[in-house]
Amino acid sequence: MIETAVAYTLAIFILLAAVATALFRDVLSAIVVFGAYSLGMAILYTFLLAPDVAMTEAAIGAGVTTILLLLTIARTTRPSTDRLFERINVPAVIVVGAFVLVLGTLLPDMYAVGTESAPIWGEQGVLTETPSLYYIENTFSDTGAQNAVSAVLASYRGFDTFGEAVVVFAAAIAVLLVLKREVFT
Amino acid sequence: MSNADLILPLLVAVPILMATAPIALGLRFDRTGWSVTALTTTGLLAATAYLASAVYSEGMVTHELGGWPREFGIQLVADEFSTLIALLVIATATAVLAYMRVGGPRGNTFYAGYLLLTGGLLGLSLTGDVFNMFVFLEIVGLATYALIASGDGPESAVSALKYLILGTVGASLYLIGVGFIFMATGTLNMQVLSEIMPEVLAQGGQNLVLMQAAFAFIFVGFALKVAQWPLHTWQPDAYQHAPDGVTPVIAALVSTAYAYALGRLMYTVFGPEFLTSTPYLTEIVVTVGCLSVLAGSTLAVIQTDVKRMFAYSSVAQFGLVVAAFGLVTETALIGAIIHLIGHAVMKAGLFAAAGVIAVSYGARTVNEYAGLADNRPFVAGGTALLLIALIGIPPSAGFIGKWYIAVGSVQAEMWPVAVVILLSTMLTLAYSARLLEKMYFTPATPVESPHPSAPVATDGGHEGEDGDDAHGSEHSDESAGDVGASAFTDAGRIGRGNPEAVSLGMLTLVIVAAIVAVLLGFAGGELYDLLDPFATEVFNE
Amino acid sequence: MIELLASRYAYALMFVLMGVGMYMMIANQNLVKKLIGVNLFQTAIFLFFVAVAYVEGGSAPIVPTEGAPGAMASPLPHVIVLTAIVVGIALTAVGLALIVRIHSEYGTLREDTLREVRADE
Amino acid sequence: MSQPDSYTNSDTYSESQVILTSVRIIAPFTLTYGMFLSLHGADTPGGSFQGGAIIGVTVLMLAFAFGIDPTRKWVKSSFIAGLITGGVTIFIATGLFTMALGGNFLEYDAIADTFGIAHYWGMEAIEVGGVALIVAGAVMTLFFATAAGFTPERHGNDTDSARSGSGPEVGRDD
Amino acid sequence: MIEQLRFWAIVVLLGFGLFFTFVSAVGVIRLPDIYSRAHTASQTDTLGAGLALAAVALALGRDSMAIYAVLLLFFVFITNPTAAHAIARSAAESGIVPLTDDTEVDVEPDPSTPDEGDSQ
Amino acid sequence: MAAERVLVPLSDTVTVRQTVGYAVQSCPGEAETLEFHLVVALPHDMEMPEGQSLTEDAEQLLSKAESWVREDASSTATTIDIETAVLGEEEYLFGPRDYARTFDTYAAAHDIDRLVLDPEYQPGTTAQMLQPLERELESVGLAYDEAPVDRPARHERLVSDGAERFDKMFAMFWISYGFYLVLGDPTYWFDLVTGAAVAGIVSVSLAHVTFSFPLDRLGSPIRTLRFGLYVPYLIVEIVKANLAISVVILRPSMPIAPTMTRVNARVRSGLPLLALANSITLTPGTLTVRADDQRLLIHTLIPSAREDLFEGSLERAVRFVFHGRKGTRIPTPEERGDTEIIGGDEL
Amino acid sequence: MTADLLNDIFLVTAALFVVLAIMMFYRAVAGPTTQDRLLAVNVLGTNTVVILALLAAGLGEPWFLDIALIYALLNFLMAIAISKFTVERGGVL
Repeated sequence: MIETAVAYTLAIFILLAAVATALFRDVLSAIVVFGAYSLGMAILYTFLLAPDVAMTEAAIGAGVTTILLLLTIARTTRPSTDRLFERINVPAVIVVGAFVLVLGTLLPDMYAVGTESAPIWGEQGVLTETPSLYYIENTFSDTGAQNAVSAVLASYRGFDTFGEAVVVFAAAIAVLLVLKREVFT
Repeated sequence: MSNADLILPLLVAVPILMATAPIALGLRFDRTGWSVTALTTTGLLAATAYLASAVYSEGMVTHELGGWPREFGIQLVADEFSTLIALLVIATATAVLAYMRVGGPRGNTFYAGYLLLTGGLLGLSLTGDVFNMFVFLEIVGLATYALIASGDGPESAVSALKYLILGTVGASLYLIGVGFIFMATGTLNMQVLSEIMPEVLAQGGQNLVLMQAAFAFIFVGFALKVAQWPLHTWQPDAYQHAPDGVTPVIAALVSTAYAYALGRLMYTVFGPEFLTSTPYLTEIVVTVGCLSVLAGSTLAVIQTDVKRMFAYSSVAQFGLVVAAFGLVTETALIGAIIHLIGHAVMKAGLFAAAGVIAVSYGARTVNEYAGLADNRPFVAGGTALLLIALIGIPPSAGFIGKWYIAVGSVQAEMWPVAVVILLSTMLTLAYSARLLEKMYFTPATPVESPHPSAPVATDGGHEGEDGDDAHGSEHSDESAGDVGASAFTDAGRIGRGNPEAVSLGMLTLVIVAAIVAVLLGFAGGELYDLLDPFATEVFNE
Repeated sequence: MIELLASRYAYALMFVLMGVGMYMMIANQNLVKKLIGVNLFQTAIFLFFVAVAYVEGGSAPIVPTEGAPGAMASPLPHVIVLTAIVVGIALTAVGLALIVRIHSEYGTLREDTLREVRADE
Repeated sequence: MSQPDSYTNSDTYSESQVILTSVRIIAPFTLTYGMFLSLHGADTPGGSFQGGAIIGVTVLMLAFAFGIDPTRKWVKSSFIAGLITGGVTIFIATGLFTMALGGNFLEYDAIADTFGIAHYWGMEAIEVGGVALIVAGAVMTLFFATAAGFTPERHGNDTDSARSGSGPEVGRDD
Repeated sequence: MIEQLRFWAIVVLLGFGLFFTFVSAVGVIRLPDIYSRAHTASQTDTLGAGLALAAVALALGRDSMAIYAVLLLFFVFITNPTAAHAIARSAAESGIVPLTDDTEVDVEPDPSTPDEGDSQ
Repeated sequence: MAAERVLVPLSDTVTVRQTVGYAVQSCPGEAETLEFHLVVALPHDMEMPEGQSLTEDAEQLLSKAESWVREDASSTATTIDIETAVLGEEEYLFGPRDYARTFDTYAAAHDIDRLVLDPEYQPGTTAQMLQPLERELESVGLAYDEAPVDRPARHERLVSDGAERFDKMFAMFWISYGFYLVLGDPTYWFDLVTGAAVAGIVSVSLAHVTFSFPLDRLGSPIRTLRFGLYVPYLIVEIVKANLAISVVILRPSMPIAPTMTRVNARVRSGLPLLALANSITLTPGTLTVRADDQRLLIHTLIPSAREDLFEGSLERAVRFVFHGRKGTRIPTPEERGDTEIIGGDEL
Repeated sequence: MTADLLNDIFLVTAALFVVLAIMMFYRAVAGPTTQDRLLAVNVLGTNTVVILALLAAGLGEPWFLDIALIYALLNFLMAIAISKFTVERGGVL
């Protein structure tokens, strides 16, 4: 009961922040509010028992993304405005609203948040021995690591992590290529 | 051949490892990128050939990464389909290097990006895990955006950003699809999914609805990535403004790999039974494909910039492939795969030819191609051959793919598809004929090219006409009037462009692509036999 | 209806956030804001995965050294989200570099102005 | 340390003493914490990615307080190149090493069987040696490259090329 | 007995933490200009956060993680005033003129500068 | 004034975009119409082969700049008129004097009040143009305004000098190692080993960044101890002041009296200054806005806080931390005459 | 019993802190200057640290304090970053 209250207030906060980000005309303000959105998201991840994800969001949202966005603004111009918010683009709202409503029809068929009788836990689905169950039961004996997320990341699905590392590498290379620089600093 | 499976991770890891080499060596030496890349791709080509011989003689080869069983780890899979794509990727990547030696962009970071693209494409074609596929989609995407933006013109950055935003949305939609698959089944492995799909179908209900939602997201995501009408808008810009050396790779491989991924997901993960049993599914897929064929071909006809024209032609050809995927018959599937391969070879050749012509003849628009055959007979000949193959005149790569698809559509009793194929052939004929006519039957006009002093090959060509409008001819005429006959040097030969800038490698690439495109037409039956085990397995499961 | 929303609030939030992100991509003329929209769109997907992994009354996926682990959030979606976040930041960084370059070439960040400038050339 | 009195001349922006000093104090802690996180991914939340990002962010923090150019001189280009290429190389080398020992790619049990080292340390090798280095290097690269911006080569090389050679341009390559 | 004491200490600390954070929120909303808002943002909020963190540290008690709560306290107390200073300084640099009235301000006045883009 | 006319000479520089932006922003809003005259002055070598392309470049630049102006001015209500012109096609412009004369003629012809100059303005010539051009413009008598594109900045040195390397690294090593062990488990060998390695890296890389001042082997530990004494005192002050300010804020009438004051502190730069400035900021009612060496600019919210500040008890406490007991014997800032209430616009 | 009660108290406090965060968010939207928004977000950052710590205590997952620590260390980075960017053009970097 109390948990859901926390979650709902968080959801409201996140929604407000997202809408404010979308509507701010001034880019700098939008970036700042997006920072607030990231904060709310990190708390929600934490609340949904994903501390690793929340930590990444913290390091990325508070550290890297915001800084890069700000740097871009500093490197380019920021148009001065007298209006606080963008004018709402009605056709876009209609299109997006329709999109969201169509997606909303999927809601009844999705499994409730936090239920243990979902296919990923081997119930109501086809698989009985699902990876999720296996990881939780065998992580420690297989790998010697307590954090199942780390174990999956580095061992079971090490190739994904390899891809992730390559993505980061590729991003560094891509930025150098785009800006036509040969040195890293 | 027991250890052929060890090649699989090497195919992905080695190009990426070697991508660090130009960077590390770049601290000391200036230009090492090309040699490192050439060495790597050649080695990989040999390895892939070895792998292919294993796969086609003994069947599927898999590699469990980390030694974990496939349910819990990630698996690399080389079956008849993916090996063919891997072979195509690595062969094209090696061949296009011949162009880049002289004509392409240079620099160590560029070659690092090129190797990353190669590694990503190989990973994309070999992976057997739906989420791992997302990771490789994004590696390929990042490398592609970077390579497009490595062009000099300001337009290249704009088109790369457009591609980035739309491509990211496409990949994100795919990721949502993966989420729905995971929610409905709890697993991410393609083979496991293909094994449990019949049960999910039998069970029906909630899980099936989730799978249908997953399919919808994945299909829309890939429609964006493969550039299906009306989500194709990024593609012409990107192809046109990428450096001349990069366009062949991107046009030949990137969309092809995405189309492969779509086919892989549709047939291995969801399976024919799911496709046919879901109401309206095949109809929608076929309609999207056919619309792309018609729209792409029509738009290609009215283009004036040659690279842009070829780009719209790609929209049409991929539409054909998607439509063939939607037919859900064995013949159509094999036809789609063959068309994918043939199209890749033809487009690599055509875009390379466009690059060669831009350098050596200073021509970027259709009108500027006038008199090409007299002045640059080899390139013109190669281009003509490739165009004929693209139209689909037998025996050529273009014909054989279309033929199987048409046969498949008859089998599936979807007659309109056959009509669309015919129509698209007509339209292809229309724009190819325009180009051929200019090249062979229009004498060179004394036109001072808008590129006065031999633009380097890296020029993205942004000054060429870029709209969908037909102003091109007017523009050329105007500049002709402005500058007058000052550039007219010799009676028959036109002194524009810089033939010396074309190396033997660049020319060879065009010629070889043309020859391969024709040979593929003869080899159609053999290709069919090679792919038959895959199709049979998919359909008889 | 209310109960549906209450038990699936994370998914509902995800759909709405996707809508907001999409709106930013469509309606905002400023390129930086478009990119923020892409980012927002992606975070919505991350929320989806994290919500799929969640187990009510469970604990974070850190297994105790001894004793049977109780109910626990699934680690697999967390890994997916971690990787996807990294991919997202990589894409954002490249997009921002492209924007910096576009600005120094054309002197504008607004898409409509950009279209005009390009049409002029 | 003390500056002349013309310091408050409004034309020149000067760093705030307070910000400067707090960054001096915080930086060692963030750096230590970043490395701590990278090394302790296996048993607690967090891991090499977060740790690497925080290591990179430490450099960003210094760059904000001290100015980007001094920081750029302090962090050498070859150092970052070494971080990134070294990270990728260590990651792939670990995988290839396990293959050389007869296992599959990234099968740490091959190391465990041959050398008697626990599976755990194979994971640490790619986490710390691979991901953390790459991420730290990449964060710095992204920051410095974006900060340097793009200097367009105007009009190719036909018209006055001397123009780009003078004046204190904003984002010139060093 | 000790447990009871700890319980009530935690409750009291949380209560005060909540109170000061509430004051800070009210201040951030009600105060008239950026400089005065920075007061509550930096100080009252820091105290509120500090008290709440102290409660957490107390609750975790013998757990080794309690040291984290103490570290958090330490960092919050170093960084928060610096951040407030940085923001106030940035406002000063971009030329936002503080309201320096000695008269009492009882309604929220319209700020003198709508956006700092105009203030050059 | 009904209309304002601004002349903006353009050349293809990195700062041209900012200059145009400034030209738009700097126009006062009262004018009903704004007229922007964007001109490109071509250098003398028109007969050269590239002359044609120069003109084309000029036209391109002008059309770009025109759209920039429209973009920047889109939010203002006034009507904008933009005129573009290419100057110097008929004349021969060789040096700054010619340019200044041309601009003056153009300005006179169009009744222009003001000229906005790009600091990097360089029309085709290779030499730096700005200063001679400014001089010439002055001699011609044309009012000009230099766009403030990039402010020069003064940066601290990142790494202090190499004196007392060992002491700094030693101190850094133990601070880092201690922090690491506090985070981890001091009884686990893995943490002990990796902690030492990490602390080594940190001390090598950051010791000279953190310790910008020479360490005193005896003094520094004592100061740390005295700092320990200072903390409780500070906390008491904070709580007291917080209660005071809570009362003020929660009262519906909110009786605040914001003022700006300048206090010359008698503490050294660096750490002592940080301690003082942050303590001042932490005690409610006072907020350090600027700390340019010893001159602190402080915003105070309520009168009682200001009086506390002027009594200098915090300053004395900080002096106690860094200089010991005898450091506290100092008159209050008010007695020293180091305080001053200033107006808000005097930032 | 007291342990459960204490956990509930922590969670309720966390929820109340979120409500306060929503209150402060008003300032982040209303501005009027960028610094105001920044200030509000900075306060929100501090609040996040507290909320995370409270969740750690309330849900019995002390690892959450790690996340809070990251925020405590990085929160002021955004403040000093923006405070520099808002000053003038990029030259001050």
